[in-house]
Amino acid sequence: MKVYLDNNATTKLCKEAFEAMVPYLTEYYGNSHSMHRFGQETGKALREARETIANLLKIEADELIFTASGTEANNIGIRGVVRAFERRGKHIIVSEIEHPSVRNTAKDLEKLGYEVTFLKVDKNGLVDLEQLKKSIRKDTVLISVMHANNEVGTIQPLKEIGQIAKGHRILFHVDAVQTVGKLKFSPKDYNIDLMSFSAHKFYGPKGVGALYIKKGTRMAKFITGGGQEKGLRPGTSNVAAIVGMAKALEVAFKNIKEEYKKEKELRDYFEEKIIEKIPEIVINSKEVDRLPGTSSVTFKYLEGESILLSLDFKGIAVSSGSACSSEDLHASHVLLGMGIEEEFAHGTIRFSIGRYNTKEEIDYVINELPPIIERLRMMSPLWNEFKNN
Amino acid sequence: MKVYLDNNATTKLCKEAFEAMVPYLTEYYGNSHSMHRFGQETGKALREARETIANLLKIEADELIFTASGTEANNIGIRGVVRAFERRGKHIIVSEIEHPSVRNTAKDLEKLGYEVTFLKVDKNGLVDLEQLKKSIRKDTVLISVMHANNEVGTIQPLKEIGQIAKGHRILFHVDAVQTVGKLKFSPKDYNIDLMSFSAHKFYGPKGVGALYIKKGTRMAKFITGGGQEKGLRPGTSNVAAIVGMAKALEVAFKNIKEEYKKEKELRDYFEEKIIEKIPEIVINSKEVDRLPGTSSVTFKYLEGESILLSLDFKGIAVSSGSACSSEDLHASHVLLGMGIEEEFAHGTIRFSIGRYNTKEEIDYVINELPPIIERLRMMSPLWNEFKNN
Amino acid sequence: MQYSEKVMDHFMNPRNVGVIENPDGYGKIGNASCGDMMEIFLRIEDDIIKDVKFRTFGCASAIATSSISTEMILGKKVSEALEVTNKAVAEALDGLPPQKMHCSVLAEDAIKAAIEDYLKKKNN
Ligand SMILES: Cc1ncc(COP(=O)(O)O)c(C=O)c1O
Ligand SMILES: Cc1ncc(COP(=O)(O)O)c(C=O)c1O
Ligand code: FES
Ligand code: FES
Repeated sequence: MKVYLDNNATTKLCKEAFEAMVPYLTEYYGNSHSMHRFGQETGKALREARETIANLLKIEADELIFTASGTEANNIGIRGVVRAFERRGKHIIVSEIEHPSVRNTAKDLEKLGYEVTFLKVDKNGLVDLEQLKKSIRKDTVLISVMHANNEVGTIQPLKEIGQIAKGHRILFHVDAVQTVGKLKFSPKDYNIDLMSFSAHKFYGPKGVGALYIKKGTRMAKFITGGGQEKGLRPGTSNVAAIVGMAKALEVAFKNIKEEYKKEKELRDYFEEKIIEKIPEIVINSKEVDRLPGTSSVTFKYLEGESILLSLDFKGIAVSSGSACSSEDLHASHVLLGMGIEEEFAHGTIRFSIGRYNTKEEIDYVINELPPIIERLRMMSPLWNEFKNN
Repeated sequence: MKVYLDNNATTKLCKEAFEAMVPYLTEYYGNSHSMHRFGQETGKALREARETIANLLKIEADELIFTASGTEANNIGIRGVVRAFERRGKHIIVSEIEHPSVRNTAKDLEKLGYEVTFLKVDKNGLVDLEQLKKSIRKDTVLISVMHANNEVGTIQPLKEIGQIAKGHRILFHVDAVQTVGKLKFSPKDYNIDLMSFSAHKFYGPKGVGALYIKKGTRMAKFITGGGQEKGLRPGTSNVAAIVGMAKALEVAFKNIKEEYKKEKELRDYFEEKIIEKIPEIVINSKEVDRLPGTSSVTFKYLEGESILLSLDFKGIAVSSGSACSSEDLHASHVLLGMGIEEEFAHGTIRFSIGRYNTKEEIDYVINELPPIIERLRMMSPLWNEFKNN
Repeated sequence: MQYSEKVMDHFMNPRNVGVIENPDGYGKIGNASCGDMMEIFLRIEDDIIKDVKFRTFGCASAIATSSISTEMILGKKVSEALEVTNKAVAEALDGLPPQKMHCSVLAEDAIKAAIEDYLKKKNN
């Protein structure tokens, strides 16, 4: 059996989106900014896709620019406003557990002469609103906090953060890559000025994302070129992918509540069973509002890569917070930021359930997982030390 | 009849590339950087695509990073090196007729404290090598000159420029968006350090480009995030598009010489005929080495948008150098840079022939064009003034 | 990143996992917070390694290098075992991904530590 439980990394393109894309990969290929009919055909598709997404998110079409990814949306959004607001101040606030596309952008801004406050999170990954308030300075121009964390699923109190930002007339950027298409909300609900999202997280194509920019927000250009996307994201428009994104979001919104419920039930069932069957594990962020399909499990005294590969051998795809499976050999900054000891961060596995997972698949994982953990623990000197004490 | 003569703007995705992409839009969707099998399937495809392109361009796979567009490749390349070499100097040289993705990047660098020399071109759009040599300073770190111009097709003397750059130990960036897949060459032929290209110009998909970075070239990060593409172009890899790009380039190289010959014959035939049939026109850059399918024609005493739309009415798609059909209402800086008077720049139309055009289509255009020009000129006070003198 | 078949084999079916009661040589190397730790148990007669067992906490590469290195020293003289390098271990596995080479040092160091322990005991 093949069981894909890495839906927070990327999802399978849904059939509806694929079918919507095909005409723009075959028949209609004109540059959507050209005046001729070939361009008008794709120009119309581009306009309609923008309107579809805007309607679903209850924003105006004019407030949306398409990008090539969530990463690019984060870069354009954050770098665009800090440069535009340079004269007002050079201090920004970001949470400690942001995705690398925000975190490394903030770190790069430090090198470029900006000051960054990294907001601490508690053991469930929630930012501390009191620390946020205390961190605000006269020269603070931007607060950037992700909606839901990709590793543990923790959902941040955006409403409260948005109110704080608004009260201080500070811009508020949200990396909503993990929530758009999974939770039903509008950036208008939370006083968000800029919001990034990415199609491949909600069964749309890879290579396309978007940035919501609240009307009237001053932006400097980050990437420069022609006039596409208000000059903020130049380059020939990738109409096929944009059409696919709009269709995928439409499909996601159609059953958004049922889907939420289904994923949560599967996830809760999974957690209940493995807690029953496997000793010495911790479910991270279990006490707080989380993404419905995300389960971050720490298997104490084990290293994640070995769990990941053993599961893969059984056809089960997951991801790990271990340093050993990361490119830079550092343990996940998210888990460490939540105060999880390094030793345990290594043994943390993310199971992320998505639309196409079934109860049968989850049962399969529930059966395969315990012997894998047992086998690896038998080999682990740490486990044996623990057992002997 | 529908005749697409806007192949320099974008091309139709070839069937081979589309078919190569489909499995990665349906069956194989794992994140190519994940360790599990779903990721290994796409990881392998990514590796193979990189190798295919590297082989065709006679470079190493390791010297290629994938981007989302030619625009992005230009930004990452130029901004990456100028930042990395900031300490050595802050002067760069770019030609006067670059694509906006290079030109506006250079202009933005001026705002950021760099100095830019814009190299003049002659009436055929060729850069002046003597001026280039004179422009070089102790603190010059980069020369950026496009391979072929998108509006008029002029091919620059890259060999000579590359030698000059090398002689002064200055980095050499080339925007080869209009030539990769059309001309057979390797960046190694011209001492190029950085070279940008884009799949949708050679019958590959939109939304994917690449940057060649010669081994050992120091680069700063422009866009920040995860570790993909050596950390220089982070974001979940768009494997389907990358696979399509590789296939498209493979197909393009298969018949590259025949294709060149065919396009050139059609283009020369077209020009011969319209010169015969239409008075007071100028074929731009006719005297120099040009892209085989590009024909830039100035119809004196006319405005381009009206020609473009009249042609479109007959199903013929072209583009115009007129201010009236540009977003910023400026006439083409390329044509102006070549010394073409503003009045005539307005009346300039680009016909760009591509792989799928036939002689029959060209004959159709040759027939439809003269009455259109005549009709519009009848209406033009400039034309009537000219006639009466 | 991809492992060779041999790495996967030694990872999925590691040889000589376990403990030896009252070993003649015992070594423990590594640090849990770095994500790797290995312990190795030796039974030695007449300077020949008669039995070897290990336990490892770490990635697939750490476990596979532990496994194969125990095979490589079993039946060898102590002096020969000391000559097993991490490079030889990696080669025996048909190579390791570059970022995983460091894991192979773990096995080499653990063997050295166990043999040192043995030599110390012997000399006392
Ligand atoms: C010479 C040149 N450079 C760069 C680009 C930008 O390429 P892309 O549309 O892929 O960003 C184009 C085409 O639009 C071009 O013709
Ligand atoms: C929270 C979050 N932000 C940003 C990204 C980056 O998105 P993309 O891969 O589209 O660049 C991801 C996913 O990788 C994510 O989970
Ligand atoms: S034990 Fe961490 S990388 Fe091998
Ligand atoms: S005449 Fe209307 S825009 Fe130029």
